[in-house]
Amino acid sequence: MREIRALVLENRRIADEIYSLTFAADEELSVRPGQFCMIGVGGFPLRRPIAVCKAEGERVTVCYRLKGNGTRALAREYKTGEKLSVLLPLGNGFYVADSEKKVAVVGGGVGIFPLIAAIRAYSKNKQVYAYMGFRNRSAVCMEYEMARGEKLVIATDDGSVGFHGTSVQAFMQDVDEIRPDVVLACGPTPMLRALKTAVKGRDIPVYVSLEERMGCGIGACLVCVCDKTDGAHARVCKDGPVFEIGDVVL
Amino acid sequence: MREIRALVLENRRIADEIYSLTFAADEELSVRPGQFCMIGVGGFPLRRPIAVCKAEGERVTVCYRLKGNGTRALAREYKTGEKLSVLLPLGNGFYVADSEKKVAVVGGGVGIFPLIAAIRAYSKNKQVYAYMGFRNRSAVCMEYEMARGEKLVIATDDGSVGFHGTSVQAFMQDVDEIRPDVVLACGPTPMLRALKTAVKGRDIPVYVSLEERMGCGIGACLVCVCDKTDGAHARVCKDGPVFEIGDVVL
Amino acid sequence: MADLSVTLCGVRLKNPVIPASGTFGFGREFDEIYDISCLGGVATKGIALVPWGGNPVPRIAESRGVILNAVGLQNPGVEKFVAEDLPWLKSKTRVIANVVGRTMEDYEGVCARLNGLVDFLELNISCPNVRCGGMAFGIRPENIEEVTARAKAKCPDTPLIVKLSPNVESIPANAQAAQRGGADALSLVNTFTGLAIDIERRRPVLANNTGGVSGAGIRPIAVRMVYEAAHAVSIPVIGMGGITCAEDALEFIMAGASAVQVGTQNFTDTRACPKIIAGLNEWCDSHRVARIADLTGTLQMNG
Amino acid sequence: MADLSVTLCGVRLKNPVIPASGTFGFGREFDEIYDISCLGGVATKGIALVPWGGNPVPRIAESRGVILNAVGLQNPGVEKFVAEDLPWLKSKTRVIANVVGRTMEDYEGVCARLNGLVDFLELNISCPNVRCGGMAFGIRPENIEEVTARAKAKCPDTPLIVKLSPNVESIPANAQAAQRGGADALSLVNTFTGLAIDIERRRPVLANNTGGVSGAGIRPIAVRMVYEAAHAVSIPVIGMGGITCAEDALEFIMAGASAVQVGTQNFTDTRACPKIIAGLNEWCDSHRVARIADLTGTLQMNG
Ligand SMILES: Cc1cc2nc3c(=O)[nH]c(=O)nc-3n(C[C@H](O)[C@H](O)[C@H](O)COP(=O)(O)OP(=O)(O)OC[C@H]3O[C@@H](n4cnc5c(N)ncnc54)[C@H](O)[C@@H]3O)c2cc1C
Ligand SMILES: Cc1cc2nc3c(=O)[nH]c(=O)nc-3n(C[C@H](O)[C@H](O)[C@H](O)COP(=O)(O)OP(=O)(O)OC[C@H]3O[C@@H](n4cnc5c(N)ncnc54)[C@H](O)[C@@H]3O)c2cc1C
Ligand SMILES: Cc1cc2nc3c(=O)[nH]c(=O)nc-3n(C[C@H](O)[C@H](O)[C@H](O)COP(=O)(O)O)c2cc1C
Ligand SMILES: Cc1cc2nc3c(=O)[nH]c(=O)nc-3n(C[C@H](O)[C@H](O)[C@H](O)COP(=O)(O)O)c2cc1C
Ligand code: FES
Ligand code: FES
Repeated sequence: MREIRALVLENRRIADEIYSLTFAADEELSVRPGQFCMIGVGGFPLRRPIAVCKAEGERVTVCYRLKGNGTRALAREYKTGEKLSVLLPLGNGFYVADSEKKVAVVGGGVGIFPLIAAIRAYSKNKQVYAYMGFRNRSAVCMEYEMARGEKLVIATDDGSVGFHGTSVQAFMQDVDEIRPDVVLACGPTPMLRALKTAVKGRDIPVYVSLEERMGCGIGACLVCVCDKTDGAHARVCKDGPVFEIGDVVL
Repeated sequence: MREIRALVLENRRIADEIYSLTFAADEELSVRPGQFCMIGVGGFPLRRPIAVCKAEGERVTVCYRLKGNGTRALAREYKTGEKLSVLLPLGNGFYVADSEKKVAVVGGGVGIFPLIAAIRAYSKNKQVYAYMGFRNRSAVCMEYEMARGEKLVIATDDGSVGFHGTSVQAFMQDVDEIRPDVVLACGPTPMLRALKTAVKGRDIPVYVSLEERMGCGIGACLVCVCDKTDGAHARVCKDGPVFEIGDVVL
Repeated sequence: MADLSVTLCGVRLKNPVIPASGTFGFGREFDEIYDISCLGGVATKGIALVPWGGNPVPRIAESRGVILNAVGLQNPGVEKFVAEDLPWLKSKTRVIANVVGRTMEDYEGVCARLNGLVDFLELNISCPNVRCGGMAFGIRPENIEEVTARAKAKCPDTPLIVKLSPNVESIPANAQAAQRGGADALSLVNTFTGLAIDIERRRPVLANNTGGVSGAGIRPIAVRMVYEAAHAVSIPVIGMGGITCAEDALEFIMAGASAVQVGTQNFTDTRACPKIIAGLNEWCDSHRVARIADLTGTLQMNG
Repeated sequence: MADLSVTLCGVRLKNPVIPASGTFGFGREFDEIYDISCLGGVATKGIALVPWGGNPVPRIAESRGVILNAVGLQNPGVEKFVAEDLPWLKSKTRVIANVVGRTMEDYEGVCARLNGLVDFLELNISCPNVRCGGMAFGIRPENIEEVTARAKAKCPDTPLIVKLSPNVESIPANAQAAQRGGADALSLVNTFTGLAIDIERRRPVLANNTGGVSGAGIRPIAVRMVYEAAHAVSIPVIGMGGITCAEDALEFIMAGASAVQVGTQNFTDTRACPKIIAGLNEWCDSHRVARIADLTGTLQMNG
């Protein structure tokens, strides 16, 4: 967990409203899949939490969708050569045991980006099955990265490419065939809820990465809490963002 | 008086803490010497008033000293190719009658910049004598522009170049010899006061350009007033910035 | 093209966007930049019974996201306004005459003089810059009720807007006091009292020491106050405080404002008001809102 | 190297910079970023007698130059603090334990439990987020005096700081009430109550509807209030509200603060506090100020 002044190497549009930003830290970083960073955008009091997509040596790539003023300013004002204040690596990241060999990843919306880090990491010595949902054809990006595993199914809400439906639906069509040892998921809460319902009764560990508005990003301010099923609160930024699906109230 | 989105053509350091900024309007502008503009700096609620140094066709040059956060941001963030919101031309500008053939200009600090516009304009068909004061050698700039007239005396507080003393002192050494028809002056208030005292009793019209903090820059908000000797208030942005030295309380 | 018109106290404005008092003079200078007849109305610089000189300079300071001003209600007096500015301004748009005073009689005098001549009177009982008058009337409910009642008695033919100060304990109590006093509408917020220090000189930046804080940084506080006022009274409310764009204006409208005023942003962007009007029109069109008046008070609180 | 140390109520801090309550937890997480023993002290997250759950999410929103929060005083309760956090935090720096409560008895209980164990107690009677306790005590002078007196009776061995709300009519009156009640020091400002609206959903952004406004945009208002408080009482004052850099901190110090707290800026820049400490040192050196304590209250008003 460090605060760095990173150098922007590239910050470019890769799909409809989606940008890919690569920056260099001053030294090599060790980032686990599912961890995120908090990016400072000049003039905005709050940093923006963004998942790490790729981390190699001192280079880090994140992908972000233009949502409000902060991400728009990030796309507009941080060109190659600019400096960026980044806090990273944050959060726990995904957990996959050595014994778990078949990993299914199920993503939707901006939730696909932390999963790309997981695909990169686990496809080295495990079988990774990826189910990735997009609104439509023009939102699809990073197929090359997503296709590193055993299988990639792209799902679109309008059927304009790949499976016509959600990534959860696509995954549930395959689940009995692939029999994954573990499922990693990230996406909008309704998607995660649908997944929870869909896998109920099956004995597969499912880890979900949550999103919540953040203040500090490091666990100090209690802004980003989620409810745990045992009644306690957990901090998404520090205790998460990854939780066992049964442990949190979605 | 228009609000334009100007294109930055050049914005570079020309002396110690002094920058020269040239921008292009979307059409030809007609600016009188002594008029100024209000430059919007992104993220700052108030525009910065800066005198026009040079206006040719649709090109305008201003020079500014780094003072606080606004001028610093202007120097840092507005490189060639950036867009700039500018309100101009503002204020009354200098007034020199056709019959007035000998013009003395006396400037100090950032007050030299509006006088450069005057030198440019009046040296075409009048004799211009320029007395320009600087802190020291490293602050001196734009000599080429200032030397267009009959005479240029550069004065420095530390004598590191030219006359050792103030521009008012330099001017007063020459005044009886050149016998100017009119004096145009701009600089810090103590300098203008010294000038007022120095020329007292002589029958030379003296016009001074004043500085005051501004809100609107166009005469609407009454933020920028100065006291007139008749007891009334005048707006520096609209009724000025140029006043007959006897009309205002310095 | 959505219908942007709003009707306040029976007076129709072509749109809900009004430059705020003190930032727009009497409109002449801005009219050199754009035709001000596009505006819903103009809130004039504060007008007193007799000319006032105002405070010494510097009268303005800047801080992050906000400015401070201490103009101190310099103004040419009501007679000059009636003679020189009113006819022209009336020919352009709706006139909201902002009224300032040091005593009850000052307020009464200006209201009596302008009764029937302007579209609205706006009682500035909240300006923090004048030591005697301004501050005192706008803080306590009992004073607000009294000054409102006495002013209203002098302007039976013109709707009276009471402009509330944010430097108070309870906006709802003050809003209700104004309504009880006979106000036809409310406007808020006026500026917050602030202090900016020049640390090199170890002195306040403003010659007046303190000044009124306005601009984007105060917006969430102002929106909360407008919500509270609108839910405490049955008369219309005009919202302001840090509006920079159409989206900001919509926050105030949804919180309960029937119209909005734009102050500081006129300095940041001389064309702020026409841009906000255009933005409101676009937003309504893209959100299929036929009449902007239908948006007032549509905020739903979370359960 | 200037002498940055300050002494408050007889307790020496190595410098006047303290992260503000609620933005810094109990210091452990920030200590992973930098060694927090460089700080003058740490104001802890608000501590209650028993654990509290806080408000639903979202708990934070952003606006121009300010943020809004409605964390709602989630905390682990005083016993857990004493057992798990206090020993570690004490080993690092001065501990200012921020105390929250819903009733008089809550405040008394926490003060009694922490008496003698911490360097300061800071009574948060001003947090606008908790419907019952918080708001009520911090607004009216009579309530402030009572809660202060009752709390002070329980913590005779530990200096008691009363933290004032800015959502009030008169800071001087409230500051004096706290002093009469026996406060050993004051801190201000807590957050302003604000409302941010998501115009697409026509709902407040925060689940709690309103939230506390903090950050750079409120600074000039906060500086004014600190000036007023410091000139109304004879006890030391800790200033805060929108401090982002050493120069901002110096405004508060010159206005009368003996120390400062830094809140929101910890989010914007995780290393804000050490940078401010370094900046104060540089400023003092370049301005030949030997002891920062000499700068407190050095503001000269304009004539
Ligand atoms: C752990 C984590 C990882 C994330 N990874 C990615 C990613 O890889 N790519 C991506 O495009 N987005 C990601 N997001 C969502 C991203 O943080 C928001 O889209 C972004 O903050 C929006 O900022 P804005 O200024 O554009 O929007 P605005 O709505 O203007 O933001 C206002 C405030 O709300 C916060 N906010 C708004 N939406 C969200 C949200 N969904 N989650 C958290 N905070 C929000 C902002 O951070 C800011 O503080 C992630 C969120 C979290 C919590
Ligand atoms: C008519 C006129 C013409 C000017 N021409 C020039 C010029 O050609 N070159 C040049 O370098 N400077 C000129 N100035 C001064 C220039 O406006 C200030 O130096 C500049 O505004 C400082 O901004 P800042 O953000 O760096 O300083 P800050 O101190 O951070 O500014 C804070 C606020 O105070 C205002 N302010 C501070 N100093 C002055 C000042 N001396 N005059 C007016 N407002 C001030 C700023 O505009 C801003 O609103 C002129 C001023 C006026 C009124
Ligand atoms: C320079 C200036 C002068 C002002 N003069 C007046 C005034 O004469 N009467 C008045 O009622 N309000 C006055 N105000 C307050 C504004 O009308 C408005 O209430 C306040 O600025 C908040 O809106 P804003 O944040 O959009 O600026 C003045 C504000 C500024 C900035
Ligand atoms: C997320 C957050 C949580 C806060 N929690 C507390 C708290 O528990 N107790 C308290 O007294 N103040 C709390 N505050 C208020 C701060 O301590 C401080 O008074 C305020 O934020 C103003 O300072 P700033 O502008 O530097 O942030 C909180 C502020 C924020 C932003
Ligand atoms: S964002 Fe501060 S605790 Fe998670
Ligand atoms: S700056 Fe507004 S009148 Fe001059």
